[in-house]
Amino acid sequence: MRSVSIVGIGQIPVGEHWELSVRHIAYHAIAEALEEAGTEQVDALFVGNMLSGSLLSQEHLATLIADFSGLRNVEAAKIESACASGASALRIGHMAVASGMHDVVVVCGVEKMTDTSGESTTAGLATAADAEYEAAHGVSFVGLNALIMQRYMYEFDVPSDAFAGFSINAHRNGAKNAHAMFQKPISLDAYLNAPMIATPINIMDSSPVCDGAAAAVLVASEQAGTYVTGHHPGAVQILASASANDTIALHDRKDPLFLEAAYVSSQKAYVQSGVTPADVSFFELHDAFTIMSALSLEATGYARRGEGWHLAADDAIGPDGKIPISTLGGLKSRGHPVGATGMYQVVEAVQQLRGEAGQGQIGSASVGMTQNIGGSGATIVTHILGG
Amino acid sequence: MRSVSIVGIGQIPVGEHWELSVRHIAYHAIAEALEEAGTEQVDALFVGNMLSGSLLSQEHLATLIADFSGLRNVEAAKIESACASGASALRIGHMAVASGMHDVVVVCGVEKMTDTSGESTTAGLATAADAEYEAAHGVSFVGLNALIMQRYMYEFDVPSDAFAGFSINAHRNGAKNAHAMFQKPISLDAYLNAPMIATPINIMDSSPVCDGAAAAVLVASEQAGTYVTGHHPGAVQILASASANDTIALHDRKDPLFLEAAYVSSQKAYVQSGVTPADVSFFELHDAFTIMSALSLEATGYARRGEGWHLAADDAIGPDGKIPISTLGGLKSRGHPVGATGMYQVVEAVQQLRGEAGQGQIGSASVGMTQNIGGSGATIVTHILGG
Amino acid sequence: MSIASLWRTRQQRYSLQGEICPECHQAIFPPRDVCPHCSEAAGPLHTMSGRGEVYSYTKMFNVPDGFLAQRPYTVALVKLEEGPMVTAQLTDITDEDVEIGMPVEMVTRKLREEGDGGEIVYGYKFRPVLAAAD
Amino acid sequence: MSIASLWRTRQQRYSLQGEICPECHQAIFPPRDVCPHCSEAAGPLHTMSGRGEVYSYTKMFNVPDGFLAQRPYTVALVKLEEGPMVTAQLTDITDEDVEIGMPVEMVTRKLREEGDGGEIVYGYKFRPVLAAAD
Ligand SMILES: [Zn+2]
Ligand SMILES: [Zn+2]
Repeated sequence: MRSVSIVGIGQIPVGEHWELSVRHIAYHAIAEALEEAGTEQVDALFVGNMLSGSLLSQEHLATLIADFSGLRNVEAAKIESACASGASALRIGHMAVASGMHDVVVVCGVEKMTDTSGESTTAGLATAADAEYEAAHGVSFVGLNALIMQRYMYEFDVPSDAFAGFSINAHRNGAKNAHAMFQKPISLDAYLNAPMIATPINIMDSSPVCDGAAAAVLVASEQAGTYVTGHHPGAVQILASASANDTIALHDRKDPLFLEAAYVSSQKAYVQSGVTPADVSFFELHDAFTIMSALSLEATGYARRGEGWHLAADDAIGPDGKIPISTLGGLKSRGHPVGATGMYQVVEAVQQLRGEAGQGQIGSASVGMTQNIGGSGATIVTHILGG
Repeated sequence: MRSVSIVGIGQIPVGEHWELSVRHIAYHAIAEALEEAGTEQVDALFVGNMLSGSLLSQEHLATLIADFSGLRNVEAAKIESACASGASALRIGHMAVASGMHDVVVVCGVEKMTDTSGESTTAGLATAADAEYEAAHGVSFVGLNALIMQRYMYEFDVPSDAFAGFSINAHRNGAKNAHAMFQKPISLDAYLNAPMIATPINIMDSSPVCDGAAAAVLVASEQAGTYVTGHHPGAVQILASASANDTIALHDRKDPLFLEAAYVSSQKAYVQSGVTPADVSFFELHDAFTIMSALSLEATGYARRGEGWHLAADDAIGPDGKIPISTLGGLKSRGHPVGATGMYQVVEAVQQLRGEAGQGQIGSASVGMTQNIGGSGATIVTHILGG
Repeated sequence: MSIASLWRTRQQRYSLQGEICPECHQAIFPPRDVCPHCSEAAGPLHTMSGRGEVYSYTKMFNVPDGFLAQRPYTVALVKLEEGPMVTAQLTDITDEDVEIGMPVEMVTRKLREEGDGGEIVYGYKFRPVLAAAD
Repeated sequence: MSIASLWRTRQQRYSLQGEICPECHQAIFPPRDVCPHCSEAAGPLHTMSGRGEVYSYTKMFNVPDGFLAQRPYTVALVKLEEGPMVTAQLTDITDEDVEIGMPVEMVTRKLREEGDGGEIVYGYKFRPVLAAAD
C-alpha cells in the first residue's frame, strides 16, 4: 500500500452563498487546491456530498462538478455517508492512490443547504436517520442529538452550563479564521440566554446551516516532492484512515451515550499510525452539537465516560490546552455544510501542520487528528495526519 | 496493487417488490453473496445507489443496510454516479482490496423505484441530467436518449426497425433467466406496435422501472482459495476496471452520437487486461435503451460509427454470435433498477464465467466485459472479468 | 414515507409488532432478518405490550417539513418493557409532566397531516400511564 | 429548482446570456468558470441572438412531476447560431412542422406551473422562424 500525501488544499469561506450554485462553490475549492499542487493533470474526482439529490434535485453530482471544473475523461463519483460524506470521500481518494489505481486524485466535500427553506433543509438532514422508524415520527437531526444530551445530563448529573465551554472555544477560535462563517467570540451570557432549538440544545450548542466546499489533492508520498510548488512548506502525509459504523437508529444502540464507532475507528487509526492520544497536537472533532464534542473526547481516549465536558470546563481544549479542538472554529463557528465538513477538517489540519493557520495557529503542530460523524453516531471516520 | 477476485455473488429477482423495502432487498443479495463466499467476516460494505435520497427520503443508505445486514463496526459508504452507481461502487470495492486497506469487501447495488408514483420516479431519474439546464426544461431521461436516437437515425439514415434486434435478443435471453423481470420472448410485431414513450423510443426500446439488488464479495486473488467453498467452480478475477466521464449535459458533447467515455474507459480496460475486443466472450452492455446498445458497440470497438445497429440486424449479438450481448436479458429484459444494474451485470458475468448461467449459458465463456452508463453517457465504467 | 412503505410498516405503526429471537430469546422491534443480538436469523412475530418508560426526551421547536402544524412537540426515546427502544412523540402531556423514567403507554395518533400521496399517516405515540390511586 | 437557483439563472433563462471566451473566442452557454474548449478562464458575458436550428427533437408522452399539465410536448436540442447547443421545448408548432435542421428562434414562455415555493417559472422555448414569402 502506497503512502498518500496531500499536496494542495482549497476552500471557499463557509456561509450563505446565494449568488453561487453548488457547481460554482465546488469549483472554487477544487481550482484552489489544484493551483496549490501545481498540476492540471487529474485522474479522478471523488465528491463527498449528502443532500444534492433531496435538496437540489441534482444527482450525478461528481460528474457535474468534474465537467464544470474542466476535468474530462477522469473518474468521478459521489460518496455519501450523511454528515460523514466528506471524510468518507477522502478515504476513497486515499485508497485510489494507495492502490496505485490513480496517481493524482482530487477529493472535494461540498454542500449547498441554503437554496431551500429551513423546513426542507431540516427534513433533508433527517434523511441521515432511519426514515421509517426515526424521521417518520417527526424527530429532527437536532432532536436526536437533544435526546442524547438530555440523557447524558441525567445519567452523569451534569449542570446545564456544562457544555458552554465547547461553544465559547469554537467561536474564540473561529474569530481567527477568515474562512469561518462566524468570526466573533461569544460570551457565557450569550450561551446561557440562547433560544432553544430542541431542549436542551440551544442555538449556541448547535452548528449552523450553511454552504461550503473544501478540497484536497492526493498523490503518493513518494511523488509528493514533484507537486509541492513552494507556496507552502511541504506535503502532509495521511498517517491513518479508518471508518466504522454503528446502528443507524439511535434507539438501537447498546449504549446511546457511547460513540462506539468513534472508539473503533480511532483505535484503528492509532494502530495504523503508531500514534497515541498523547501524541496528537490537535483534534478537529465533529462538534455539530456540543454534546458530540464531549462524546468524541470520551470515545477517542481523552476522557472517561461522562467526563468529556470537564475538558471544556477546564479549558483543556483551548489552543494552549492539553488537547486543542476546533482550532479554526470547528463545525460550530466555521460552520457545518454537512457533506463538506469532513474536508474542511482535513484542510484546516493541513493548514495547522504547515504552520499556515495564521492567527489560529497552534504551537508545535506535528500530528493532527480529524473525526467526521455521520448521523447520530452511525458512521464515524477518523484520520491522522502528519507534517 | 493486489489482484482482486469475486468469491461470492447474490441477487434478488428484478421486479416490483411491493412487500419489501430497500433494506430487505439489499440484505437478500448481500446474505446470498456472503453465504456463497462462506464468510461472515466483512471489512467494508460499499453500496451503489442513485435514488434513495430523492425517492425514499433515506440517505446514509450504506450504514442502514450494513446495520440491517448485521454488519457492525465495518466501513460503509454509498457511491452515487447516477445509473452507473453499481459499477462505480465495484470500482471502490476493488480499490479497497487492491490497496490492502481491506481484505473482505461486499459491494451491493440496490434500487427501489416502485415505491413512488411514475411521475416522481421519472423526475428522480432526471436528476442524472443537469438540473438547471436539462431537467428544468421538462426533458426526461427517456427524452434525452430519444434525442440521441432521433439524430442517429437522421445522420446515418437508419430505418425505423433497425433497433428491434436489440430488444428481441434481450427478451429471448431474459426468458432463460429466473432473476429477470420479463421472462418471455417478444416478436418483431410486438416491437413495431409498441406505444411511444418519447419518439422515436417506444416501450420495447426502453428498459423498465423496477426494484433490484445484486451483490458480490471481493477478496485478494491470492486469498481467494480460502473463500471458495465448493458451491461453484472457482473465483472470478477482475482483470480490468476503468471509469471515464464526459459532459453531464448531452447538449455540451462535442459529438452527441459518440460515447467518448465508453471509448476511453474500454480502451483503458483493454490495456489493463491485455484483452482485445476479439478476446471477449460476451459483453454485458448498458442497454437501457436500444440506441445505447448501438453506441456502446461502436465506442467499444465492435462496429464503426453509425453501424452498431447492423450487429443486431445480422444477429451477431445472439448467444452464438460474434459478440453475445445482454446474455441474461440485459437491462431491457432482466430489468434496470438503476443503481443496482452495474452489479447485476457483474453478477451475471460471474455466472457465465463459472458456467452457471443455466439455460442462458453461452459456449466457452472465458472473458466477460461489463459496461455501466450513468446519465446520457456522462459516466461510463468498464470491467473485464476472467475465469 | 411512500404509500408502499406505509403499507409495509402498518403492523409496526399500529400495534408495535416485532419479533422474539428463537435463538437468544430477546425481543426485537421492528422485525429484522438478522437478530441484532446474536446474528442468527430472527424469529416469529411478537406484538409488544406498548408499555415502557421514557429513556430521554426533547421538546422540538424547529421541525421538519410535514410536521409544522404540530410544532412544538415532544419526542422521546421510549424503552419498552420487553427491551427494545423506540423513537416516538409523547402526547397528552404538559411540559411539567415529562421526566426520565416516567411510565408511558402506546396510543395510536395521527403522525403527520399528509404523506407524499396526500394520505393521513397514523402510528404510535406514547402517553403517561396514570398511577393508580393509592 | 429552488428560488435561489431560479434567481441565479434568470439572465440565462430570460435572455440566453452566455460568454465569449477571451482566449479561443468561442461562444459558451451557460457561463462557466473554465472554457470547455480551451480550459482557460472563461470570459465576458455575451447574450446569444436566440436564433438557431433543430439538431434533434422528441415528442414526450411520459413526463416528470411538474410538467403533467403540458403533456405531451416536444423537446429539442437547438444548435444556436453562435455555436452552443441548448435543450429546450419547442412551442407554436404542430407535429408535422418539426424536422431536423428547422430554423427556430427563442421566445419566453412558462416552463412549469410552479416550483418548490409555488412560483411560476419562465424561461426560453423555441418556435419555428417563419420563412419570408418568396
Ligand atoms: Zn438473537
Ligand atoms: Zn476558450
